[in-house]
Amino acid sequence: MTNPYVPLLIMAAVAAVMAVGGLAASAFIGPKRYNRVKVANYECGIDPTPTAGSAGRFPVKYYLIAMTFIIFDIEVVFLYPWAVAFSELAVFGLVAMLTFIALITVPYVYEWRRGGLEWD
Amino acid sequence: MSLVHYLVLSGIIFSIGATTVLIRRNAIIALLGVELMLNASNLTLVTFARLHGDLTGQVIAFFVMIVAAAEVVVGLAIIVSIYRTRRSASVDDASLLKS
Amino acid sequence: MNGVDSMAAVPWLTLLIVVPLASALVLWLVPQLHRFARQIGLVVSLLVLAGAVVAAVGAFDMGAAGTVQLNETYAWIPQIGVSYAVGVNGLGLAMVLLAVFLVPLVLLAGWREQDQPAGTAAADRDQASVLRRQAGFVALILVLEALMIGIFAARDVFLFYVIFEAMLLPVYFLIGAYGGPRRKAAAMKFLLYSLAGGLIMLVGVVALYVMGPGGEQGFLIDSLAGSIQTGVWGERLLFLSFFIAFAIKAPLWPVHTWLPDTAEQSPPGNNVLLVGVLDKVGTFGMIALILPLFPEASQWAAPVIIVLALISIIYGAILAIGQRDLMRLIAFTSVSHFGFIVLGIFLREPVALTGAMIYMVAHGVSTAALFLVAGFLTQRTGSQRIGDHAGLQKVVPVMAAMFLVAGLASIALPGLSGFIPEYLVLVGTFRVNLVAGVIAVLGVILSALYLLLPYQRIFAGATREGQETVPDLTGRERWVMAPLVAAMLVLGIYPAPVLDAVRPVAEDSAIEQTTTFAPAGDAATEEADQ
Amino acid sequence: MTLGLLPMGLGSPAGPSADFSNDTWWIWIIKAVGILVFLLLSVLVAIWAERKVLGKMQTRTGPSVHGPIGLLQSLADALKLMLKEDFTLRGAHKVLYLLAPLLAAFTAFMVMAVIPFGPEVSIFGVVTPLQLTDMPVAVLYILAITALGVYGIVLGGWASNSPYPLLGSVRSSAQIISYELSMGLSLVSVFIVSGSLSTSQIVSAQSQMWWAFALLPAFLIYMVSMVGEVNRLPFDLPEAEGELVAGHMVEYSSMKFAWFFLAEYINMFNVSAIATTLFLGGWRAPWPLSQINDGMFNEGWWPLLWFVAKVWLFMFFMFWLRATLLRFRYDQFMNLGWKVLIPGALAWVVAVAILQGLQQFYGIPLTTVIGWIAGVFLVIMLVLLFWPEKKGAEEEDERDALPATPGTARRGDVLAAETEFDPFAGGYPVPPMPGQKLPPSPRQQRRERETQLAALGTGAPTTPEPQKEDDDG
Amino acid sequence: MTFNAPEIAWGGLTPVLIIAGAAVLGILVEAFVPRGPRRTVQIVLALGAAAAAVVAVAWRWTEVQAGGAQHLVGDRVVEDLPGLAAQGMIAAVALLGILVIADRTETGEGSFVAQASTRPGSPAEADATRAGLVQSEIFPLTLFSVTGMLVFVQANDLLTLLIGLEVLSLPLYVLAGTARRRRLLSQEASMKYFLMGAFASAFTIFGIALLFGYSGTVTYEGISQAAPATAGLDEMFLAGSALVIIGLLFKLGAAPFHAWTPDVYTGAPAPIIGFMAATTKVAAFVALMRFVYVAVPSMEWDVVPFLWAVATLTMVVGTVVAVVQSNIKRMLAYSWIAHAGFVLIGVTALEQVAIPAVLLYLLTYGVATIGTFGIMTLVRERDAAGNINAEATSIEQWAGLGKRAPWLAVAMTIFMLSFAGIPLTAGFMGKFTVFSAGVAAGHTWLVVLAVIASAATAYFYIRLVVVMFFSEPNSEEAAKIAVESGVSEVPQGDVPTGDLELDNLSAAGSEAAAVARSEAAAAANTVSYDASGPRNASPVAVVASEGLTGVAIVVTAVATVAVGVFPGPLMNLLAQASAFLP
Repeated sequence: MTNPYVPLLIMAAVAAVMAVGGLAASAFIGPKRYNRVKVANYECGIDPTPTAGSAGRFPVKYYLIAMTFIIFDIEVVFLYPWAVAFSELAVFGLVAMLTFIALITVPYVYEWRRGGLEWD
Repeated sequence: MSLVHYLVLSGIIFSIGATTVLIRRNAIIALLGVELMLNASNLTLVTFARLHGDLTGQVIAFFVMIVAAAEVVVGLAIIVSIYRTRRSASVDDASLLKS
Repeated sequence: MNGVDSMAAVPWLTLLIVVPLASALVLWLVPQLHRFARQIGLVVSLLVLAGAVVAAVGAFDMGAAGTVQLNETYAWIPQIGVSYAVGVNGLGLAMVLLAVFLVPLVLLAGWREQDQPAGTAAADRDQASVLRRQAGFVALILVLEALMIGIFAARDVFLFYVIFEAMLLPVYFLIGAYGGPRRKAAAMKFLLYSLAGGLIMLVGVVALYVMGPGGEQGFLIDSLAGSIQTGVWGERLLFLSFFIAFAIKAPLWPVHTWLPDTAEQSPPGNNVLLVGVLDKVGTFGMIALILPLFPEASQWAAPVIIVLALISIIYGAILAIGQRDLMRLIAFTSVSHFGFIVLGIFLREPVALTGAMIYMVAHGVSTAALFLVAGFLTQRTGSQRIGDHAGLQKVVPVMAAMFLVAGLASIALPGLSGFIPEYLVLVGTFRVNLVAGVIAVLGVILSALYLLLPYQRIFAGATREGQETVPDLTGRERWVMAPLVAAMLVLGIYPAPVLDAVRPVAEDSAIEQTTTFAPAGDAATEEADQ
Repeated sequence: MTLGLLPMGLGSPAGPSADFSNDTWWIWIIKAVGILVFLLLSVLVAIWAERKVLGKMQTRTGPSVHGPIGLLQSLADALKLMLKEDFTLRGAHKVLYLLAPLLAAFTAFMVMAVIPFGPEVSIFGVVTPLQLTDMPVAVLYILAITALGVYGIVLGGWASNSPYPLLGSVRSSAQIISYELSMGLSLVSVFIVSGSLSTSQIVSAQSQMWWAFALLPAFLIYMVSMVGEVNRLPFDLPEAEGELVAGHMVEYSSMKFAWFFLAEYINMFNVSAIATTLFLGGWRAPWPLSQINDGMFNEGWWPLLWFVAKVWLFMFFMFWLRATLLRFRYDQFMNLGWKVLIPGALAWVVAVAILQGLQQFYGIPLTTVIGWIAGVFLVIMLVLLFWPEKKGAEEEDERDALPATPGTARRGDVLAAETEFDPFAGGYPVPPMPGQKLPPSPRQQRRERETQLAALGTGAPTTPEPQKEDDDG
Repeated sequence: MTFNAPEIAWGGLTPVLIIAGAAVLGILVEAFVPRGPRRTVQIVLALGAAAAAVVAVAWRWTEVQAGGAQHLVGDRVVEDLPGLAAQGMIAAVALLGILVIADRTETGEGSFVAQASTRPGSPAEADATRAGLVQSEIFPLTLFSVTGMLVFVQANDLLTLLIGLEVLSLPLYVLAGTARRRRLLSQEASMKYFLMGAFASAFTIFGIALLFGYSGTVTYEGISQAAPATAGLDEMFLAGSALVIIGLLFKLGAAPFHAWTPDVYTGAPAPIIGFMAATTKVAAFVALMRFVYVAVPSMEWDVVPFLWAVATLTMVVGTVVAVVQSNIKRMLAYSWIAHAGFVLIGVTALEQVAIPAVLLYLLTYGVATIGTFGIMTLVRERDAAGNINAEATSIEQWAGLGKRAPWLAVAMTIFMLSFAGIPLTAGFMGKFTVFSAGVAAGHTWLVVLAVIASAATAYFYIRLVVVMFFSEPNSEEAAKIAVESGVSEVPQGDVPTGDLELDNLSAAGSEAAAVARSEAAAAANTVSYDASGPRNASPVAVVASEGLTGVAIVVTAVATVAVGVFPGPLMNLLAQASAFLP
């Protein structure tokens, strides 16, 4: 069997050409009429608030989501190989994974109960 | 492309990560440096797993990912809390402990 | 079973150790007893003295003074071969007796010393804290007594080391809590020196453990002697580790510098025990540990040590002459005296060794007397500086007399305690090495200067203004001095008991050397001769 | 039927079942370009179709001017976008600003590479499956690429250095990571029963039974999270027009905007295709058709038709949703993801694993297990039926203990009932919290007074009567 | 490709399971038990688990004595006597540590912040404090950390080592940031600890990767067998071992990987440091020894000189820097570094007798550390208004403690003497045995260096004793400090001061002070001055423990003395633990 990733590379190349080509084409075709207002931030037409430095900040709540996400992402990372090898790992795998899920559930329950999953 | 290349690559990435931790003062960047180091380790592990025809390396890579994730969670929590206090994530700004 | 046997069956040494220790503990734990701390201390120390005398007379076979008697051996930490093994030979007994003899005197001498607290804080100015200070003082002295007995009786190197280190603490607290204005620094200096010495010794102890015979009693001096598995240099290094510790303790030039500073700041009572007894641990250790354990190495090092000892003698004497502080002066005289003792020990000559042993006892008594008198004096005048006193002879004749007697004993006036040991050491020295003998004699001459000059300055001449009303020794103080003077006289006129006790020990040690290491011994002697 | 749940359960983890051994480089290029063309065309059609469908559902025409029944409308839009001025925002992070749309489009294109469009066909004499490639970890690849797509949105919003895009990107990333979890979890049961992560293998595992039926809960969860993943209504918070204008795309124009827009629609196709592959039997013909003529419709080019039809089924479903549902509030949306979908998916995985385990490792037939479960369930229900109801479950929450400071009141706080409503809490006009009563507006008060005056005919104020019916206008 | 489920000897995992189960249970307790009894439940749970773990270890000990060492999970985890000894020590010390952690002292507030998530100085923090919230998560976190340690010492496989390392470290990073007072410092400590820890574990992981690449396996036995077989890749093996060892050395705080130690010791809450310092070291040293003894014995000629260098540097750095510290916590931190150097001597001995020696040293150190930091939680700063603040960490502040709290001072003295290695304390026995192992291995020069260093360490330990017993608190200075702190710092908590142990406030005085405090900080200054007189102007207060810390201090002090005087039974016990299961 040939390496299945080679077609993927070809696909990637084609997709990249497409994506870059589209941008390049529009850059060539499109008009160039510079305007100070045009390149200013859009804030519903009012004068943009001056933003300091590079960019605004992600709110803290976002990090909370990210952290919780990571925990479950890890779970998924382990679940996939196990699911694929479910038959082979047999009872041992099943019990181990149930334990694992239970252990992941504990902090989930904790977070829920303690208001970590309240969004507002 | 021989396996050595992968090792060299991972060595380079590891060094970049380590350098980042050592010279960048922003805690989050430093954390990223650590992540880079971990990823270099993962690359090494997977390469060797391939070399030895032994999945152990890949399994360890899984665990390293877990470790990385756990570290990110804990580290991010710590850094966010300190950031909220000081409005800065710089390691140097947090220097009350310098003697 | 006859009387002696039943007497010997009593664990005398353990009793002597436990009684003061337990009393100290009780005293410390029960605040209600603080009011009677001094009385309790005195009673206990007298009891211990009585016990020691009874043991010495009743249980100790003076005929076999060369052997270790009153033995008690219990397993302590069998895992590393440590046992609680105590027992004394003639020398040990003499030292134990010296210690228990001095403790009641120290307590008595310091009877009023803690009446005025040294602290400045308001909290200290109440009665309870004064009582607490008194109780603390007594308790520490008692603990020290127990440890002194323990260390002179220890037959186990580990036990010896443990007590060696543990002894630092009471002394340290005595200096730190009851000393002069710069007591903290002095205490620290004392502690660091001693600790450094002790830790160097620890290396030796550790090495002994590793290289020794092992077994459940591997740390007994008897098991160790002659069975240390090590090469020539190993033995020499081991020797050094012990010797440095003892030299610091002794104190031998050039590691003596802690003694003057400590003595200057330390309370007189503590000085008595520190210089009179504790420092003898160094020389005692040389005799009891170094000579039997590292015979070859001690021969190897003997020339250097003899030189050091001679330097000590001369250096101590010269510096003593230049001192302005009375306590420092006495401390430096002790450096000189310790030079004699170490000289006697490392000449490896039975007569000199006997002399050194008696010297230890005699010096203990005379220095104790000197420190006590100096303490009485400085307590009255509030100054330790020699120059602050003058012409006190007329004001305090008894004190002057006491000082003179003690001083003369110290500089080995015939008929007083110092003479016989110094004579024996000198005789031994001349037998071995003429040059060394000459230098040592030089030290004797200098000693006359360093004691007579201060006497002259303090007591002779016109009385200094303001010192006309200095009171003479009180009854209590005279009672303190009387036994000391008696002891000095007895040792000077009739030293036979002590001589009998230590001579076998000295001969044993000396014989041991000559028999075991005869060839090397000759070579070393030749070296020393040159 | 129930017993047929696990046809492929046994055996070792399977790799791709499709055979790519005949493929050559030009076949790959043909397939790759084909996928690209298919996607672009589909998007054009989809945009038109969406507008048409929405139009019909809202009883209006939708696009009708360009081309027959307005078919060329999207093409015209696309051309217009291409001809627009392409500018770079001042203050933007140049590289990332440019990279973001590229990334979005690129990742969108890439997903289809491992989707099986059909069985083996002959292309210019080469027998090859209608699938660019497949690998043992194909689904993982899809998830990875999708995850990468988030960067397009996040970076786009961030690099613009502008408030609306930033908010949009934050919301978007929060949303996507929240829904990715339930999506990923819902797939686990598929893998358990298929025994593979390879798409072609998963499709062939569904030859007897579509997982959509056997694993219905997982399918439902996937459907919901799929909509969440692609930021469609009712989950289109990142680009909620009313709030954020267009979210991360606000500061983009011309082709950059087009790529974002395109990526969004392609992603719709992607998730639909994944759903088709994993749950609806992929390219396999639906049941009655699959039986015709010994599976004639499962061979040759026919399956392409079924596949496209199924994908469009999902597309229509999404159009339909858009026409039907309102946008969720942020907290409702997150609650749905975190408190319903994730635990649901998790519980489902556990259930499937246990059932499968019992059946596979202990030989206990599924019917028996389900019978037992039903029995236990029945008993529990009976008990609950006669259980005395508990009076008001007490909520114990960490912040109950915190004394409420005005203006920081939060949902669920009991304080709301007794605190006075402050219309300008925190300096901004705010609506009343649950339990707080809105005081009558000044205008209403005036009107009340006027009516009373009118009713009494005097100027003397008397006890005010509660007014209810006078402001129904 | 078939999968063989590993044999799991569940019995051997009992201690780990107990602690881990209790930790998980603790999380559930957090989630479901109402706030009122929550803290009590957590304390009972944590203490019970630690005690049960001790019992379980004892049971396993007898089992292993009878049945021999065994592999527990495949060959990833081994159960042998050194590992069990370490587990027992960790569990026992953790038990004591939890006692200290649980104690809130009579001020009613522990060393831990009410809500770690609140911003220091924010209204939310004040709210949380006023509401008396308790961050009772510290107990499960502690238990998780203990879980990691228990695994760490039994790890026979680099992967298990890694897992143990992380499980033990991560909770500690968080715990370090939970101090109630000086929160900025605490957070900073937490961040530094985390960054350095993550950095070090990255090294470990890379080392693991290299070792795996070299030997194709990650079990210690496998690595040791592969070592002589594979030629030409020695550099990789060397680098891998070195990196793994570096990661472990970091945990130990051995120089030059010690940079985090002083900061963390200074910033983290005292009970946590006590717990951490005592237990982590046991875990890390045993793991290090197992790695060095079992996995890379063939590298002796490369590893041992490396460890020599580290030990030397560690001793020198620790000692020299500690001498100039005036902050007790920092002093203890550097002194620990020096201790780590001493223990490393035992590790470098590469002899089986070194194992019990190192264990003994670690136990004695750990016990004394718990006690020391237990005492530190009781000696607090006080502002002029009488509010009890953070721990008094400046050495000057401890002046006169011997008079005001003689028992505490005595206990502290015992611990300091034990640290200094004075005979008749446990620390001496530890030093003695470790040095013996060093000499037996022929590293006499290292021992000599260590002895010199420990003479120097004795200096600063004894200095604290001097300060406690022989120094008078400088009243004028103290008053000045009190005034300044009172003016500059608005009292944070509203702690009742009337019930301080050695506080002679009259009832009226305390009332007056309380009233004044509620009115204005400035007014409080004057009133409390008038009421309590100059003696209370001292900036240091000794608060009484709720009992738990007291128990811990008494137990540790008694144990320190008892082991010092009669080390026999303990040494007998540990002497059995003289062989890793290879």
